[in-house]
Amino acid sequence: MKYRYLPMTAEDRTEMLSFLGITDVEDLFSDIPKQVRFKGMLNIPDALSEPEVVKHFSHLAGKNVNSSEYAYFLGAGIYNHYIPSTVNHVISRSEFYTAYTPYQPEISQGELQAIFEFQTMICELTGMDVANSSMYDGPTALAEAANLAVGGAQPFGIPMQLGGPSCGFFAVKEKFMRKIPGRIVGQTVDHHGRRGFVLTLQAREQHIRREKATSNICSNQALNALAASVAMTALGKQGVQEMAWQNVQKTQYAKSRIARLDGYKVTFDVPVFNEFVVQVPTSVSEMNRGLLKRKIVGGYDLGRNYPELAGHMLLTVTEACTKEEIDLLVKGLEEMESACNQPI
Amino acid sequence: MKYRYLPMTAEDRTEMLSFLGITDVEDLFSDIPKQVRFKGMLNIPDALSEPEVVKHFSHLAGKNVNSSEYAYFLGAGIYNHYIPSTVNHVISRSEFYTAYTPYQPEISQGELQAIFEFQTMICELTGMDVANSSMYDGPTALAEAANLAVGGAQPFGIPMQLGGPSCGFFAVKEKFMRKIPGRIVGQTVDHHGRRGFVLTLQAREQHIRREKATSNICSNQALNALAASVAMTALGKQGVQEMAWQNVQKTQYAKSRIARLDGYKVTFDVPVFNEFVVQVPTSVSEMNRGLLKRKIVGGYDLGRNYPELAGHMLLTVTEACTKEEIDLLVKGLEEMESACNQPI
Amino acid sequence: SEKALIFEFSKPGRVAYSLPDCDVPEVDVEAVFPSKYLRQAPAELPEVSELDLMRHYTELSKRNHGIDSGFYPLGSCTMKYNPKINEDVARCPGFAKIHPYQSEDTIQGALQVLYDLQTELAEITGMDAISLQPAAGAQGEWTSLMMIRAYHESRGEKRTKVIIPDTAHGTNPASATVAGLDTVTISSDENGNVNLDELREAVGPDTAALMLTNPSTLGLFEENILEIADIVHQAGGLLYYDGANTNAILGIARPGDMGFDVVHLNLHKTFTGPHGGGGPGSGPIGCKKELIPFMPRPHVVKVGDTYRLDDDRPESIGRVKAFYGNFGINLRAFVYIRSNGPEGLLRVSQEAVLNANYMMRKLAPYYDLPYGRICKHEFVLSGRRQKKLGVRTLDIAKRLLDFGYHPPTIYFPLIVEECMMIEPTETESKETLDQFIDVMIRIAQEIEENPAVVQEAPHHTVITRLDEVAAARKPILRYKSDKVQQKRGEVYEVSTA
Amino acid sequence: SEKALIFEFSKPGRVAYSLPDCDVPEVDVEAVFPSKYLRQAPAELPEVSELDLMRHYTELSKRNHGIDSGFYPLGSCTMKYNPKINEDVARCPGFAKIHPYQSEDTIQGALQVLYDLQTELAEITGMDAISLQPAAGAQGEWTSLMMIRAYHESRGEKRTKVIIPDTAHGTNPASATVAGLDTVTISSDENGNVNLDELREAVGPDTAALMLTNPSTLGLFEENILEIADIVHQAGGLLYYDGANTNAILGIARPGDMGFDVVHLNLHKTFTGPHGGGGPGSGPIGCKKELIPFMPRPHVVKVGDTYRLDDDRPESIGRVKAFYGNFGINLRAFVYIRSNGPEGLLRVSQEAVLNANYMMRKLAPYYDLPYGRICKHEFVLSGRRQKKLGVRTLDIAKRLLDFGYHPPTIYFPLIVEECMMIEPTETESKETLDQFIDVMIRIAQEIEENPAVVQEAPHHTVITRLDEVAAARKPILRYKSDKVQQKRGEVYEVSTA
Repeated sequence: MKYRYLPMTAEDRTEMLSFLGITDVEDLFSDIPKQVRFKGMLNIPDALSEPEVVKHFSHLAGKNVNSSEYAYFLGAGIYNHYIPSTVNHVISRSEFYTAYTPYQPEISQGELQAIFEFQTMICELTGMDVANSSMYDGPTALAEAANLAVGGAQPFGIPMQLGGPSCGFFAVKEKFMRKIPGRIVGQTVDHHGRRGFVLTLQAREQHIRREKATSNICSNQALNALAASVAMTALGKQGVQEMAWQNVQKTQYAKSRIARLDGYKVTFDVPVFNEFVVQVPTSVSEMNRGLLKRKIVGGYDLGRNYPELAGHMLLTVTEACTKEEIDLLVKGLEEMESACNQPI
Repeated sequence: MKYRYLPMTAEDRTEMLSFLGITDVEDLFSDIPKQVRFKGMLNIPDALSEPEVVKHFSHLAGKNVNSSEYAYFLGAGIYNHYIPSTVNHVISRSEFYTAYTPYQPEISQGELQAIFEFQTMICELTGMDVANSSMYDGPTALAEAANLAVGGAQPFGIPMQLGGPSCGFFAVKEKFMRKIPGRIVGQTVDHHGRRGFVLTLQAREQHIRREKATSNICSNQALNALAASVAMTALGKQGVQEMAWQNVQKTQYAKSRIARLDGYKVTFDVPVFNEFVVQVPTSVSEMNRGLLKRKIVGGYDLGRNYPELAGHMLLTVTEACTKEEIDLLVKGLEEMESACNQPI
Repeated sequence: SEKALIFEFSKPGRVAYSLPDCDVPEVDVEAVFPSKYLRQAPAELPEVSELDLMRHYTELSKRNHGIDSGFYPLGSCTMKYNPKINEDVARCPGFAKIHPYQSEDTIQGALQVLYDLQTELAEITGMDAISLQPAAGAQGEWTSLMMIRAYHESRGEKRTKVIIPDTAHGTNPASATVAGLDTVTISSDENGNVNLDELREAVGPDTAALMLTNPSTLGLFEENILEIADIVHQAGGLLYYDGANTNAILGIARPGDMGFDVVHLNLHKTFTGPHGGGGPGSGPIGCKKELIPFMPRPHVVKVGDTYRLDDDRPESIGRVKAFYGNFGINLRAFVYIRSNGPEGLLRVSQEAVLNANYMMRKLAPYYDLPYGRICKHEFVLSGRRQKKLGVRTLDIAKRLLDFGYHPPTIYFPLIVEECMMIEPTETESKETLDQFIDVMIRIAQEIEENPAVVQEAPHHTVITRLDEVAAARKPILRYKSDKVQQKRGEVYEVSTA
Repeated sequence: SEKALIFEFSKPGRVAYSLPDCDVPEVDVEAVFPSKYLRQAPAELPEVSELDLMRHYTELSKRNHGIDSGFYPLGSCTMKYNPKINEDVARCPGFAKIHPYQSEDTIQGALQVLYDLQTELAEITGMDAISLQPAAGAQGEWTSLMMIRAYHESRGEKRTKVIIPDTAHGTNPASATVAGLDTVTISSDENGNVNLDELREAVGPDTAALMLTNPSTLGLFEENILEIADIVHQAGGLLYYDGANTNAILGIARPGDMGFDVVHLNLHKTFTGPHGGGGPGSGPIGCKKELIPFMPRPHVVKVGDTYRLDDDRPESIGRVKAFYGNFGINLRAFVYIRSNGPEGLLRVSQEAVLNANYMMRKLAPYYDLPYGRICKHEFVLSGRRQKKLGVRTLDIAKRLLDFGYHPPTIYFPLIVEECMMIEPTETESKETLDQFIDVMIRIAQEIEENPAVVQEAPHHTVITRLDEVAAARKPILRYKSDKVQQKRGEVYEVSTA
């Protein structure tokens, strides 16, 4: 096996060892006590070549039911939304995804400006004055919260990918500006007076404050914040409204159709955005198994978290659901109800 | 419908029309005789939104049998080879794929240098002195040929994509240097003596020579030549040999196993690289239908071109075929032969 | 700054590939091939790691200007935005990993793409049938001329002359020559239209065809198109449409309705190919029903619900391109058409034309405008006024590089002195046009006040002007290791500002 | 040069999105939501075309330095090559378009990835079990400390103190504080090892754990690791391994064999995450069997041939991250491990360490080397000699930018004056190391001969040093349209040379 990520040739190794005055790379590990030196080789599978990797992981991916191939009504925190094609093209620029935290602003203006724009967009959407550069996800943002608006940016340009990585946002009114956790990008000028961006309000960060820090969070979700920025830019002022409006429309349609079905009850009479609760005639997992046969991924089983809501399903209807798919769902629910009522 | 590729706003339009002293964009078409003005709207389907495009084309793509999912023994001019993952990452850099012919070398050094490197690699592989920057494909290269080496570079980094676009190469000995068709990149220096690259030996090109040109070819396959360069770089000195060696090994294995089967005959006793001819017990198309049921794409029906070779199949075995797949092919052939011999 | 060649940091033993171990019993290659067929020394291909490779090509990409890098008003080339969704669709395994010789039932999705694209391009051009086989415009031209030859021959006529206006792309006469036909050049009149008198004189019983680009390479619609069609047809010739400039007339006028018998299109121009640094393109041809028998084969047809490759076309000129043309490019073009629909395509042309007229009138006070008519999607300016001040159009082009622009097409068409051919396209915003206009005006001023800054441009590119004469006189067309200075270990202070 | 913000070229009416028309009967939104819940004015998001968008972000990307752009020896961050195949696999719809609440039978492929990765990381670290839930190293630290707390509490012990060497990452004490524990800092001895006397004094019945990075942030292997483990364990405390520097010891030494009870790993460092401009990362934790009951839930288990999410873990500290961790990053790490195998991982560490020692010895004559021992995958230099000449480490870092390099980590660890922490990684070639060494030597010479050139660096970046004080004193943390100068129509002469 040759290693395409390892450029050291035999000649390189010899030259470097010789410069160091040793003959074996092993000598560089003489500071490790013999008792803890690992003997033999790690018991993990041998290396796969690239074509074998493709084959193996395509096989594994093929075992998962995905939202390109199924009508999709599952949400409860992670959502199946339209992702503009531009998002992946932008985040696939290696200047973005192979960089780290912009410690050196002179060669990180791209990332810094994109995050500054992200902060602005989050402020616009939340009506807050200041937003940070992202959190792991909505729940983490909440755990770190005080007086403020927090939430998940996953609906903007971030694939569901089994729930992570996602992207949380954290925004506050101006007076709490200096209490916000995580990284923040600020605008300033260089020696020539040219506008530029830097990480700022860093005093609270762990590598300085250590045990006095108010948060231990070090990395953020920069690449996902970038993805969210691109998606918010692509959607823009009109698209964000249209997308939200379509969520409401599709959800209302699904809700009103399901409300008329025998055996189903829309549980709470409250305004809903893109999710609503339905009491189903049998267990939620049984319903979902039936839907899956019809190429539908059904809703979330609320009984998992709220025993009193056993038999209640949280259905999510986004702009990605077509009328045809909603009708298919309704038909499926109807048929399953009939089947429940038939004598065995 | 809003058009994401059209930035002109109503305000822009008004301003521009007003500057031009007209009120309607229609006025800009007053030079077109009324009799040839198209009335009404083109009779083509209405625009699809991006999610609808994804859905529609995923559906169509899903109707095609592809080489990720099937064992693959079809070649005859277009081949299923390993494509290093780096190739797509490089050619997806928009600086490459959204550029045109490098007429302005000062802002096209990337493309020009990559093609200069391509020319060098083709010379190395063919043993010729000079190569051009690519042709449409192998056959086109041949049609344009004189005294020289021509061929297809598709095995290096270019997907099969139903046969096109491909990439041809064209290489000659030094004395024919000034007769070579297509574009050629040469090395030179700038005003400061720094090395750079330009299109050269352009005198023969059509926009100057017009009817005196020896070829009408204007565009080349630059992006595919780039893909081939990346693949040749990735494979490199060792990988090209290893890939070729594996083609020979796998082909010899398949050939020797098939030669031992009842009802099949390896037709020509000649050295082969990765293709060989087998006489099959029934029609080639019937054989291929049977193989397809076993998730195998079989060989090429030579009877299509050579009536005397009806019932002969050209089987191609590349490094992308595993032993397991070859064994599956052999088993399939064996079973089908048995089935042929059974009384109905 | 200079950039090392991949060969210059190659080192024996490094690899950037990964193949599975050989899983079949090994045989000795020398037992398979007589040793005389085996090369004695390996090809000196690069030996680098995957990181070396990616850094190399990433750096090369940064030394290249594409549409996503900035404005690219290269006339006649329609450098419009290349939609990202096109690229995504083309990379689906169901489109990328399929072979042209698979049985028809295993490529129905691909054949449907081709069939539907044929149908929609026929509607867009007003033609009766389309072949997607030609790999690029020039091959489309040649294919069309071969069909025209076959058509005339089938009628027992020997017609060998192709009439071509002096504004035509150079490929037109070159294609005619390659197709074994003779060319007759006719001039343009003072309005940029075909000189009708010359045309009347040129046509005759030997006229095979007139090749016309409409709008022309001057960006002007041929106002006498109907009369031209009459003249050519009455002489028994056919009318050929060079579709390079179709971006001006989508949904507005169709070649088929103008009297053209055959057309070619450049899908990488009008229909967002993309350009790929010079290709691959795609140059479908279309024709009226009289010429259908002569079209290339195979042709994609629909029988019931099934798509088939019809190869049974005895009068066909045959196959002009291996397999069925540049499927990958045709697919992208089809995604683009489907993403626009009839209204979108109409707006494409309307806005391309409005942008061009706006720029033309804004620049007219500063550069000579040889033709004062309404233009279509592009227009030509002449730098003759600037030339008198010692600055050539080439210098203006080079100066534009300093502002991050790709310059217009220059010195074409040949009939306009110091020509600049500017095509803004519809995908550029008014702000971009205004900024470019400002820079053009600034350069015009610089030429009056400080011509040296233009003559010596570019100043801010990675290299300055290259010695093209030296390149052609003593060609260095490949890397040779023995000629090369040792690059390894050298350290450059880079400048990215 | 400055770069306009996306808001500055936004224009009402432009769009870069595309949604299907609404295909269900429309209802009035005001009938659904009381109007008090509806926002009155739309959010002022950008309004641009798709080309505007792509040009904007393409230009931003060019103003950013990643690993593919050049050498990035940022100590402690393991900026190694990020394989492209990882990115391709992670984008498969079967991995990207799946929901954490799908039933287990519909995500068997994904669960197998997680299960196998758990198994292999357990082998690599010498631990008995792994949880992939923490989103990053810091969360892994906190998770581990919560498990340690729960462990002690389950034994009826109240242990509140976490001992941390002065070389530790700042996240260690911060995580301890957030986990409700107190920290005790102990110093390092002159060889960079833990001061054993201080440790002996610090441990006691209140010791919850010692957090140790090994190799340490000085790049040094803790030579007394077994004695340390003894001291801590005998006091009833646990040993916690900060895995930031695991890249030095793959297949060479395992935390589990050194006596550590709990570990975290940074998959975006050792296992090619990638870094993403600061995240997302992934920070799995591992532990010895005594601590398994306290691990986060759910845990991926295998029952027969089926993979399941085991949520029935009554002693678990609970869920520490929504769903099951950063699956997309875990998947990339797993592809990397599978692409390397046991031999590949061993070579990774051997060559990372050889590269680091080579650079350390080459640079030692020019910069002070505070610890003369063999280093592991990284090493620290001190700029105190240069400081005496008026040039600070920050200046050296900025000067490195002029040569296309990302500088090392600076001013960390805090115990080394004017510290530079250099981690070359194993994916860099000897040529790259030699070139960097040459530049470092050149800078050392510049400092002696012409310090201003270093003090005023960088000279060739898109902007020069930024006023960080002003940024913090009067923070501008978002764009506000009324404050902004009109950017439209401005023309810049760009410089890309």
